[in-house]
Amino acid sequence: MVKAVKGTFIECDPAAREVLLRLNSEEKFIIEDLDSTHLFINSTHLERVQRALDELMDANTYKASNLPS
Amino acid sequence: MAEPLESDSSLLVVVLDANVGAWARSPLALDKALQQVVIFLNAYLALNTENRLVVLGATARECRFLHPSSSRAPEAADIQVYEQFRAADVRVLAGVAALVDGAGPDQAQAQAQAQAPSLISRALSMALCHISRVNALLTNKAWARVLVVSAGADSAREYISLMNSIFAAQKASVLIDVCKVLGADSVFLQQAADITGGNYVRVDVDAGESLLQTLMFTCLPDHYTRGILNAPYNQLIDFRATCFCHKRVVDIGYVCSVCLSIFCRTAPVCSTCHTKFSFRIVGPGARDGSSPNGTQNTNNPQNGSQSSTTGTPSAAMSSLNLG
Amino acid sequence: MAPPGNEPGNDEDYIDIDDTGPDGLKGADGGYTWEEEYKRSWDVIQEDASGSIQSSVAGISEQRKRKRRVRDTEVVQRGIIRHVVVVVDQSESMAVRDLAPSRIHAALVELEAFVGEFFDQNPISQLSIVATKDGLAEVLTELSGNPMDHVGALRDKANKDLAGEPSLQNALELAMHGLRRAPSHGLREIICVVGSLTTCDPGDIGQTLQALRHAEVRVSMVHLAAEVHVFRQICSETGGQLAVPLDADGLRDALMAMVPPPALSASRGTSDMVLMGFPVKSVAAAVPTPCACHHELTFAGHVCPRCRAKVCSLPTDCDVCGLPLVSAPHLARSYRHLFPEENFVEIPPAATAARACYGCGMDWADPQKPQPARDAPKPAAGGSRYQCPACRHVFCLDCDIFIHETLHNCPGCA
Amino acid sequence: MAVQMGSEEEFKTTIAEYLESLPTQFCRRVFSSPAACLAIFRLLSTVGKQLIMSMLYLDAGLRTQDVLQCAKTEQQRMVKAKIAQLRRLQLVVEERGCVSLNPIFREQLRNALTGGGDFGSFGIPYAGPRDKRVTTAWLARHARERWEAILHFMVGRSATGAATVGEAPAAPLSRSVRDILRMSRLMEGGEGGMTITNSGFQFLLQDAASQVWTVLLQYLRLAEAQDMDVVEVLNFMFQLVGLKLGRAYSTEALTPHQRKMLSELRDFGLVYQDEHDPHRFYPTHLITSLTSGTRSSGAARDGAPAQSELTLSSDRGYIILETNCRVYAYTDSPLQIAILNLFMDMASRFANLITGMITRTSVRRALLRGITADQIITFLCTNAHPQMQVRVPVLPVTVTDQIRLWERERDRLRPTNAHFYKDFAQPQEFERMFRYAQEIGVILWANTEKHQLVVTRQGHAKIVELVKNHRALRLRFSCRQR
Repeated sequence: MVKAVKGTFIECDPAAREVLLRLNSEEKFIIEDLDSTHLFINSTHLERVQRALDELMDANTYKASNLPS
Repeated sequence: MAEPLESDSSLLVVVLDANVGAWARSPLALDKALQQVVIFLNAYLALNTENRLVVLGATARECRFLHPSSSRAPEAADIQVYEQFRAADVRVLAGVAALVDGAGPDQAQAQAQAQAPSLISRALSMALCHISRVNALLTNKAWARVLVVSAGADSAREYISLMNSIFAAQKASVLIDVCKVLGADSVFLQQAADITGGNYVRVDVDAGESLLQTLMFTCLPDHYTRGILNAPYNQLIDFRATCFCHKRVVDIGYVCSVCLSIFCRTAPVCSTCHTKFSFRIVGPGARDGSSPNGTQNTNNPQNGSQSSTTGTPSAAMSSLNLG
Repeated sequence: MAPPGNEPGNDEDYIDIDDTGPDGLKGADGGYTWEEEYKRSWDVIQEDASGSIQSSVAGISEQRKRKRRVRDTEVVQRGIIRHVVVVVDQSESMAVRDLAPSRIHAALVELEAFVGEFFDQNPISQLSIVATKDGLAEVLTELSGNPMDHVGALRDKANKDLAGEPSLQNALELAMHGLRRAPSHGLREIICVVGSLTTCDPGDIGQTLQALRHAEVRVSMVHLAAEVHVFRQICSETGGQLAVPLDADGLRDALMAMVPPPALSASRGTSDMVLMGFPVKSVAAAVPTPCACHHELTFAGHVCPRCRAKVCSLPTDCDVCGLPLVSAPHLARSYRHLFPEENFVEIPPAATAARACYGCGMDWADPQKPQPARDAPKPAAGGSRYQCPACRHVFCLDCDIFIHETLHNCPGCA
Repeated sequence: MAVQMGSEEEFKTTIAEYLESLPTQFCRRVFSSPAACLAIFRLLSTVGKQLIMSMLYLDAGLRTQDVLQCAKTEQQRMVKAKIAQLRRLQLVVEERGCVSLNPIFREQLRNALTGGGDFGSFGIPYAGPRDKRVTTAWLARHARERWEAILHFMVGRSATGAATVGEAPAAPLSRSVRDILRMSRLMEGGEGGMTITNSGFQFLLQDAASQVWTVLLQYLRLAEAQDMDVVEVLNFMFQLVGLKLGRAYSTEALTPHQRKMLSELRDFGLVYQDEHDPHRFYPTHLITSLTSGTRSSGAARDGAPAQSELTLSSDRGYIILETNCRVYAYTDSPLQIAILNLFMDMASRFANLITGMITRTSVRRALLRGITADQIITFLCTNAHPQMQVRVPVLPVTVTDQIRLWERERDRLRPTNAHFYKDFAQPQEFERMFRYAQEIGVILWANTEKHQLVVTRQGHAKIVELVKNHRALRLRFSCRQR
């Protein structure tokens, strides 16, 4: 019988998806991994995930040390 | 600034022909006309608080900055009128009054002045000086234009200076609008408007046309708006020259190769710069120009004397004693 | 310093102390600029008491302006009607990139500006363009008074392909041949823009030089590389001038310096009456009619008074009957060259009672005086006053410069 | 400049929208004062102004067709739009293909130009002896202090401001100011700890004029809430706009409401009134310069000495931005520094100059506060140093692009609330539901092989319907079988 799940549908680039999968390994929130650019996740985690992704991205950007003028 | 933007402020220099003599002949009294012009000025100021306004008064004798002027506007508080307007209005009205009175005292001279046309070319020159100066001071240049409210006729004496002003204006992309209130069309001012891309309108008061309405409709739009609206239809303008010797309008003329004076007939000597011509008419197909006959030789000198007396371009040029 | 006459026109923005004119290779003390020791423009800027350099900068700019305002104004007969052949070097040497993007490119761009300005100031003159490459010379445009033809020719892509060496002699001969049919009253000039240090000529260029002098052709050159003896000689002997611009601006200035009509030498030949037509602007017709110049259907146009042919723009020569067509304003445009304004004399501020500049109507620089009105802009730059000897009215420096460089008539005398 | 004009347009339309929202009889009363008409007129677009002026002294209406004919063919659509806008503002009436001015508006605008109309529409000057102390310069300083005190109050409460800018003058703000700040959602929280909101940060980045407009609009809403007479408020507002800077005006003729309003606007520094003599008040440039274009030409003004002081410190261009993201700001105002601090890293500070750098982190900080990249760019553009203003584009493209990129990289995920269907019993069931969802266009994602389907929330409701009555059908069918 057909199953209908309530949640949040996420459209993203493959890189972001990988990050989400990794986050998912720590704490499950992905309901279904649809394809390389789409995920279906638990709405309650959306906030946290976004923040986590943002921080991760921030942590993984490297810039030349901006010396004061 | 190649393209005028909507936010650009503009600078309007109004040249008021306050020639009593000329206005006396007009169906529209000077003060009436003045009131309408003042309303127009207010309308202009109302468009944009950044708008700058300069008013020049011109009579046959002098030409003066009415607004802004060093003379303080009387502080008499008129609660009815918007402050910004009042300062301008008061100055303009007072200034014109002063100009007119200035012509008053000695009637004989006033009469003499009344016949002579106003010094429009001088006013234009001053306007352009002011504009160039203001734009030198401003960081974001204001789009300048000149409005000539003219009542008098052309004076050939002004031709050269007027033309110089026109070309200077054209160089500085200053529009020259002309509102001819009475009298015949002014060929010079038509050319001014045409060359600088301004509008030339003639208000026929007898036919019930309103000066104010014409001003509002034709002369109010700034550079930006003119890019959007169609220019009013300008009737064809006569760019033909008048010969210096007989003041005839010529469509084929003989031009002195040195000083560019225009003649309707061949002459051995240029009456303006006294250059001797070689006896052949240059210019393709000018077979007709044979050697001049005696009559032209004889009438040439008097030709010169005549031109030196009458106020004509040639007179102006010879008075500038060309070497 | 270079003679004031040849000051570059557009150096407003930067303060340039050792200011070299078009042919300004000669430095201040007659020696060449590269022989003088290097002048740094900031050396002359001193801080004032408050430690600000503004006053000093203002001073410098004003002094530079003042330097500019002294002009030669003695009334000379000028050759209003000129016939000019522009020779463009299209040899490989023009491919050098010392002028961005390349010599030929820069030259063509500047020449285009030159053509426009030329016809603006010499409305009844004629121009022709000759190109030289591979030791040959070819005519790009015949003598004509229509700027569009020449601009079109200059924009032609074909100009960009360069080949071989230029032949100055061939070019000059060709130009002279073109000038032969120019009427004697007109002034005959050749302006060469050359990038090559060499010229490959079929014969003795000395004879060409003699021919040029005999034909009263004055040859001026703009050399993009360096001064070459033979070029210099040709210029000096024919009464022209040789300019070696240092950069793109210099090139422009050098060309622009040739725009105003040159003074006539007394020994010049006859002056004539020239037959000219003053066409009437035809009213916008109901149906478009073909114009004689481009053979395109147009509504408006100017009708030749002799043959009734319709041309699009003035000034030009009627394409049908060859009558020079001008409008009265075009002639008027040239008057200013005939009657230059007299120089104003500088007078001490105390000497005049006038409260404001007569031209712009603005108060003099006078800190303690309050501004008359909110919309009366800043006081005139500097304290200096300049008086017109004719009408005795007093002007500020900016108006003085504006009057003499743009307006060409004194508001007081008008 | 273009960006800045955009902002100008924006705030102008907001006030315009407010006017449009007014019912007709209100408009009539608003138009009954020349001052109001003039002020409204000034808010119009250039073309709109021209249209009105050309019709002002025509008693008969113009045929719309003719009006359009005046414009070049490619511009006619635009002109048409302008006319429509004027009609929405009830400035012009259009019937039987003829446009003509709203008679009341026409009459009063004429009065504004010729100086007629009701007595003292442009304020009644104070007759008494003038106060030596109050000069335009003094007013300017007063207004600036008041206004910046408010902005400071907001920034001071923000995480950053207080820290870096220790010497923030903690000016006590009056109740009404706080009310308005809270009402307009610029700040939130109780009396004790009011904290600035994201819209508050955005507010900080606007130019002074827009800020004043925002406040005034809020004030109107507040007035509505306290059921004051909106028209009265509006008219008084427009009257203030039309007053002359540096002149004393009498409060005699004012209604109680207007006096109240006056006292409240005083707290914003829009007008000045000496507590000791309530009989006169002075408008400040904050309000008198409202209807002039927001292009704050502090530098461009005629250089009359007072002029430079008339502009808010934020109005004069003082920021220099280099292509390498370095920022040099010629300012000593703690407020300016605090605002700059919202989106750049301070490097060093001198007497009248601070230097800093726009970095990814600093921009991130701003973005996290809900400040958009465009707002940052607009702010820099508005306050660019005169020497930068002359260049096109005003700001180096490299920097603006980079800021936009930084903004973009933060939204990697595009989430949508949805329902996910899987494990369909038999393919045709999926097919049917798929087709139905397609018809009503609610499919976000579908995989026909794995028979999976994602639809939007509202789509789900419909589909449930479908399933329900379909099941009902089948049920009845099976019963009949038996």
